[in-house]
Amino acid sequence: MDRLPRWADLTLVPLVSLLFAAVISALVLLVIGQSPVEAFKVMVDGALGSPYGWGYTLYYATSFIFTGLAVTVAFHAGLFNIGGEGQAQLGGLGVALVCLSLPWPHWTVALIAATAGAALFGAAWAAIPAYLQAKRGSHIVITTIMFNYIAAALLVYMLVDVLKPVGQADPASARFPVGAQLPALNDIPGFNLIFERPVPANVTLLIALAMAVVVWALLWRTRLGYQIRAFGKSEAAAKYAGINPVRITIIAMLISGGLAGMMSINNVMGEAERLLQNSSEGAGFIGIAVALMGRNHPFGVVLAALLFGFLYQGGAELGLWTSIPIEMRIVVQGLVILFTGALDMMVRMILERAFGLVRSAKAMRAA
Amino acid sequence: EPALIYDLGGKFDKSFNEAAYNGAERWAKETGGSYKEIEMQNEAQREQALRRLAEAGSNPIVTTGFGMSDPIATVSKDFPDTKFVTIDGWVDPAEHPNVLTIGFAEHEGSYLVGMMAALASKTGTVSFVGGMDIPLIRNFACGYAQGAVAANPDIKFISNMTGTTPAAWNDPVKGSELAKAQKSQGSDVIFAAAGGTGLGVLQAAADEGILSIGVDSNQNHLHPGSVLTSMLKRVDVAVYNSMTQGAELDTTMQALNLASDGVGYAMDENNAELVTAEMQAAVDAAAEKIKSGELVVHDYRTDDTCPAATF
Amino acid sequence: MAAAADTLGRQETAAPFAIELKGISKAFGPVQANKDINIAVPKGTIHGIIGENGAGKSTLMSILYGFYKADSGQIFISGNLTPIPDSQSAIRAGIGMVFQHFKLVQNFTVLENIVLGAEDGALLNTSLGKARRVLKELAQEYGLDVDPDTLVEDLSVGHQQRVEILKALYRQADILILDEPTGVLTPDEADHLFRILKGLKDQGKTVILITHKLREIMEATDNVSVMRRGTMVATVKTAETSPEQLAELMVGRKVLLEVEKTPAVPGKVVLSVENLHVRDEHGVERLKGISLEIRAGEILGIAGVAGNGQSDLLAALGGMTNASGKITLNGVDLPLSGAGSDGQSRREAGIAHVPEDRHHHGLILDFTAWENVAFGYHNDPKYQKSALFMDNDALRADTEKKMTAYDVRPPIPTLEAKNFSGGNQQKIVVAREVEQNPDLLLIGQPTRGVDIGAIEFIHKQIVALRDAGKAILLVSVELDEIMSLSDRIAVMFDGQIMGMRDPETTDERELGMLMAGMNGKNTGEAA
Amino acid sequence: MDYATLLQVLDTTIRLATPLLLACLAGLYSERAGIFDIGLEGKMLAAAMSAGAVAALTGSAWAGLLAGIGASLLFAALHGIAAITFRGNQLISGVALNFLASGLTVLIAQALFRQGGRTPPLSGNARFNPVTLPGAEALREVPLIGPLYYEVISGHSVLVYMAFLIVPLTWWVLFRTRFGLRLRAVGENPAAVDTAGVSVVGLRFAAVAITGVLCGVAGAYMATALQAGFGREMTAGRGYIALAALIFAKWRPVAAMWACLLFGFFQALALRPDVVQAVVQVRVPVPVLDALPYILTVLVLAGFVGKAIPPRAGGQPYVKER
Ligand SMILES: Nc1ncnc2c1ncn2[C@@H]1O[C@H](COP(=O)(O)OP(=O)(O)OP(=O)(O)O)[C@@H](O)[C@H]1O
Ligand SMILES: Nc1ncnc2c1ncn2[C@@H]1O[C@H](COP(=O)(O)OP(=O)(O)OP(=O)(O)O)[C@@H](O)[C@H]1O
Ligand SMILES: [Mg+2]
Ligand SMILES: [Mg+2]
Repeated sequence: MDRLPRWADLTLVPLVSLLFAAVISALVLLVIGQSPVEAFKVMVDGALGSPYGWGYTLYYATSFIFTGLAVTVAFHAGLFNIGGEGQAQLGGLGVALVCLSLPWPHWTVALIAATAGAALFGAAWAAIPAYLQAKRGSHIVITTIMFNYIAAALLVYMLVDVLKPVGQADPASARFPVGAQLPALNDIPGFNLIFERPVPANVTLLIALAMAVVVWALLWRTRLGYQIRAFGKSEAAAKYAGINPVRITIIAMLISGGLAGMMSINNVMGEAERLLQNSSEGAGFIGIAVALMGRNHPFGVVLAALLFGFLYQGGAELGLWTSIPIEMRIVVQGLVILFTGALDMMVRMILERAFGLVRSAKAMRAA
Repeated sequence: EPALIYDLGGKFDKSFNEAAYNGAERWAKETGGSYKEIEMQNEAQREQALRRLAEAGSNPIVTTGFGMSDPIATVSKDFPDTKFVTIDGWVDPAEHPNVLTIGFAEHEGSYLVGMMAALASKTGTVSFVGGMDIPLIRNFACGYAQGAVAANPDIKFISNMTGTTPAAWNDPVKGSELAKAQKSQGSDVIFAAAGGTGLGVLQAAADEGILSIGVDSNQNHLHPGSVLTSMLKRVDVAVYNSMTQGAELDTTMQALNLASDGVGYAMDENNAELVTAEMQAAVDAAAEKIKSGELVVHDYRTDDTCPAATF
Repeated sequence: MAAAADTLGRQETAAPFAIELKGISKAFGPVQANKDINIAVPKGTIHGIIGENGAGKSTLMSILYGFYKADSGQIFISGNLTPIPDSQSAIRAGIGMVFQHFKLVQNFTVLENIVLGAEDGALLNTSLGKARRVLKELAQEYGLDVDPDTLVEDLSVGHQQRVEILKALYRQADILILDEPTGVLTPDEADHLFRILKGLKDQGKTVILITHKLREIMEATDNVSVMRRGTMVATVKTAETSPEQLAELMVGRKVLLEVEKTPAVPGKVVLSVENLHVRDEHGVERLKGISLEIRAGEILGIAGVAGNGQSDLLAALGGMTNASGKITLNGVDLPLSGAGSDGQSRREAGIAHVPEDRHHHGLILDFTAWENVAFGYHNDPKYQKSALFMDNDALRADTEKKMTAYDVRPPIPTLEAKNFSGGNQQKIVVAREVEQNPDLLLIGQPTRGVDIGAIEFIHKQIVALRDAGKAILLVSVELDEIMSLSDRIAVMFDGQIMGMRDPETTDERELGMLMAGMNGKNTGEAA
Repeated sequence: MDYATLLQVLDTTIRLATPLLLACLAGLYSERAGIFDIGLEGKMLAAAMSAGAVAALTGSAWAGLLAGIGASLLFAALHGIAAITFRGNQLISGVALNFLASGLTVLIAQALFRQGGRTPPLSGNARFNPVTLPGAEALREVPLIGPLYYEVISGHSVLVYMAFLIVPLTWWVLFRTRFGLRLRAVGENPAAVDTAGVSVVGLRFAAVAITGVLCGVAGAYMATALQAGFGREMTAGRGYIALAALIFAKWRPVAAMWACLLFGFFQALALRPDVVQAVVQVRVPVPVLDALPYILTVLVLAGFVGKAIPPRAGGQPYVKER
């Protein structure tokens, strides 16, 4: 069988996977008696049709860039970090503790501190599974799943028993002080020409984009990144080269958890301005889809995050304006993960066949 | 065009949110108007839903559940021309003139069903399953306990709360297990004020052959012959009225009580055989006294204490 | 090739061939592993198959056993066309196979392994009972005794192999294929195996034996087929051929593995090892007190049957495993465990290491050539642009230079390692390590799976490094290679050094005795 | 804690342990055959929805059970195709199918019944109702044993008894039959099975199918016995707890039963913080009780409570030709 050219592997495989996911989603809609065309229109209109829609699409995309990068870094170290959700939740806790601890004079100062808090808490939550994987061989997939649940329980405890202000009914922290509130895109000169009304997308978007560049440089330009990738490709070879498996596993997971935690500056600090239960809204899991779709490259992750931002905002719009339940977006998410992550071989086989046909057709014409 | 946002239990919880839905449907049928509706699935969605509806020009935006108060407080400032309604929540009217807070005297309605429970109980033990452990739900429990004690001073009262997060509104498994536990402690009438969780309570009571009391909507029909009555909280009326007033909505805070028919208990063919004439007479007499002010049921929320029970 | 079949059997044995393969071809992706292979094996003979690494021997046998499916070709068993789409069909046709890598369930008992796939009914009890009886009979008949209730993971390699043979016999195989059965055996175990094979032959069974060892072919087989690069080049009667002829057939030209080198001029001691001990993760002692010295400007060759501790010695010196004892390099002690005992520290100390297994250790197949040239030396200051970043451009340029110098084809630094052939991959590894100009070069199986041209080149590099005054530790299972490259030869057996010999004064027989764990003196007297 | 309360908690334990046990045994077959399955949750959910829907439509709990099994088998087949046929990443496939189930169940239930992703409440024959075991009434008054038999052992639905009977059955199948031998072998070393002339693909699909059936029963139990209808996300992570129990039990059937009973007991306690407080004399936050199964599993994984060694070929697709 013919191998795929590199460009096809990088672009066609995800696109065809996406196409499969889209076609099946459309079939699902038909089966439940809805019009896929209408649904798509509503999604495009709601997510991309106005600055307001973009405000949400970009807001979601921001979160997904962080979690997608988190999964990516772990993947490069050969680790499947399925614990982004829990790490993001802990990141949220870090943000809340930082924001509530001081009467912050200016958001820039608060942002730096909160980012550190988010990354630290997220990383800490990844540290235990990382240590157990590296030192005791406990399968990181299972431990990170367990840690997601433990994180959820921990957050309930923190919100209900510790952070909830007296007299408040819902399990949420107090509102952050004004000095810890981030400017939304509509508050930023330049952006405010496009976004005239309040939108949830905020300065964190710029941090997310910066992190994509940082992760790229880390993975492909630094010694650490080199070691992470080498370890991820072959643990046995890494050992030969004197790359310490324990060290790399832990560092890669700390970075991954830190990135997942950092998404909380977007939703907790930038949007909700207080810590809510389940603030990460599944973004940790979407990071898996984003990383797979983005072929584990930061640039691809940014594109895939935008796509999922569109999907999430569009899906919310479906829930608002049509009788299609908002869960439609979870279906699409599942399909994308299935095709890009588990059935990639099938997609590749189909493409290889197609390429083979094209090639033999060319050869025939040449002959 | 008005809009309605349901809380986490979902539109068809057969209880609180469904009452709101019924009110909106009644308004739509009577006026031929249409309304937008959204079901919350998640804490973090609330603000987006509010903004999106306000953005689209919905007015008034009616919301159910206390969880909406805080987001409304944020969003209402950005949309001064839009009216917001929070049912069961509380938003400071001084700061937010475009927000209407509607509350209910749950303790009064609960008092009546508490009496009925005590009168129907053969074991001398009645019980309560609450949803999320918040003052609002304790107010239900407290009113219920007061009524039960009034009808039978020797009554034994058991109370369990489902949880401390909104997940407590939608955990029927836990509801039915709590009901079974209460039955094994001797209770034979269980009042569930727990949203979707309550459905599990009512189911378990029916399975176990004991009585239950529904909440918010009339839930008597869910298990005919097993649901003793339902404590009505006329969320439907609140929604209906708000929608009827439309954009001209009067935002003076409302407290709907027994006197204003905001709360009550449900009688229909499904529970006709369970409620004897004497029981009904006793309960109605108490209702009259409450309406007239002769009898004051303690509101747990005023001082966080309950004269008839401890939590 | 069909002619070969006719010259072999028919006039001697009236019976049809036990096996006849016609026109078998098989490709793995771009690799044509078998090309139009024809072979015929007379009943009741031991038939050898030889060929270089990667010649396609295992593939051909796996096809015969239904493990792989041939792209084209026919299989005849006892003269009948027998399609073998899966192993079940092969077993039904009376074929049994002992794979190069055993196919046993490690945490099953011997009995369970024997019964697996050959149960007598849906319930296990009856099957296990019967198997226990049959096993006893087989053990007596062929001298193949193993305890049926031991877990396979507790058995020695030799015993595991017996289980594999028993598995085949239990399935009443008439044709037994053994793929490189002696590679993992001690000479004693190998002898025992060949006695068993003779016994099988006497019972009328047919045996196909794949091996690299010409000596074994000459001793044990009746006929021998030679494969080269996926094709069958010849089938001859063993009695009518010689090792030299076979070697020539195998490689495709006259082989004279003489390396041109001047006598060594050893200098000061570079590496000294004292009483080195290594335990593996199961706690088994793999090195039992090794002591040796290597001087500047000499090549110390380590000979031995695979699995006698040579790999562990390389791994311990290269910083891949913990050890105890004492190692000094240029007079400086090197830590053997804990901080400073890893591969990085060894490289910094001046030890380069060409590992035995280039696919698993030496290279990252998914990395490009230039990334692989940095492998292990990624912390080297000359590859850094700044405190933070690596200098990828410099690396690429450096790689291109090395690739040209070592005649790596194609010399494209951005090509991924997996896209190079085995020989070229090995050249990349050798280039990386040799060009570090280390004080000590550890080099394991330098020419495994490498073609003649590349072998010559790599040997020249090793000798050149020696002549530049460096110390070299060479490990190879190819005695020829050891004999022709080394200035001194140490023979390892069972984690110990059996003796130190001068290649000028020793011979293969003496070394073979040492490799078998026997003291050289005694053999001399015996002979 | 008095005896009556203990019995009550144990009674709850049995009910809550049942779906865990069914899912755990389901996972056992798959993982013993070398196919990791973190999609137990999704299969249960799909089964719960289908069982709830079909039971509501037909009025028959048994029809619901069959539908649940069918839906779960469909998901199992998808996992098989991804993991076995196309040798994809088993973990990712499981994650994907969980999402798919989570979304599809709501979509379909909403399309069918328009009740916000719920199925209508079930009653009568549409549910598996409690059965009273023989002699339960008669023995009820016998001290100690009587109430135990009446309250805890008797009075569950037929699916509960089925689940507990599957435990010895699984043990027997695994260790006493040809199928079991091959199943275990294929999870340890598929090449051994292959060269022994047995189809690896066939065995693995068989195992995955059994997983589908058992998850189907687990899901149907949730919707038609434990509860009276399907509600969104009603499995609430039970698939993952079952997975945890499987690891806790080190992939052994009888140990799996004890693990599920233990985790079911934790769940029962989490429902009754008042009982816990009465026993330990301090208020234990409910989240702590909720998190206990997960914390225990991590401890097991970490090797502090005996090392859990998964089937050796677990998680890796069987590749002959690269
Ligand atoms: N499963 C496989 N997938 C892809 N390529 C393979 C596979 N098995 C063998 N090959 C390739 O087929 C060719 C023939 O390999 P084979 O194992 O038959 O050689 P061999 O003669 O047995 O070699 P050796 O002496 O090293 O055992 C080699 O190029 C090898 O890399
Ligand atoms: N096991 C394998 N799996 C995948 N590809 C393989 C495998 N073995 C070899 N290849 C690929 O097949 C090609 C030929 O490899 P092989 O080692 O057989 O080369 P060769 O013809 O022996 O070359 P050389 O003469 O340099 O040894 C290479 O591209 C190699 O990457
Ligand atoms: Mg071979
Ligand atoms: Mg080769």
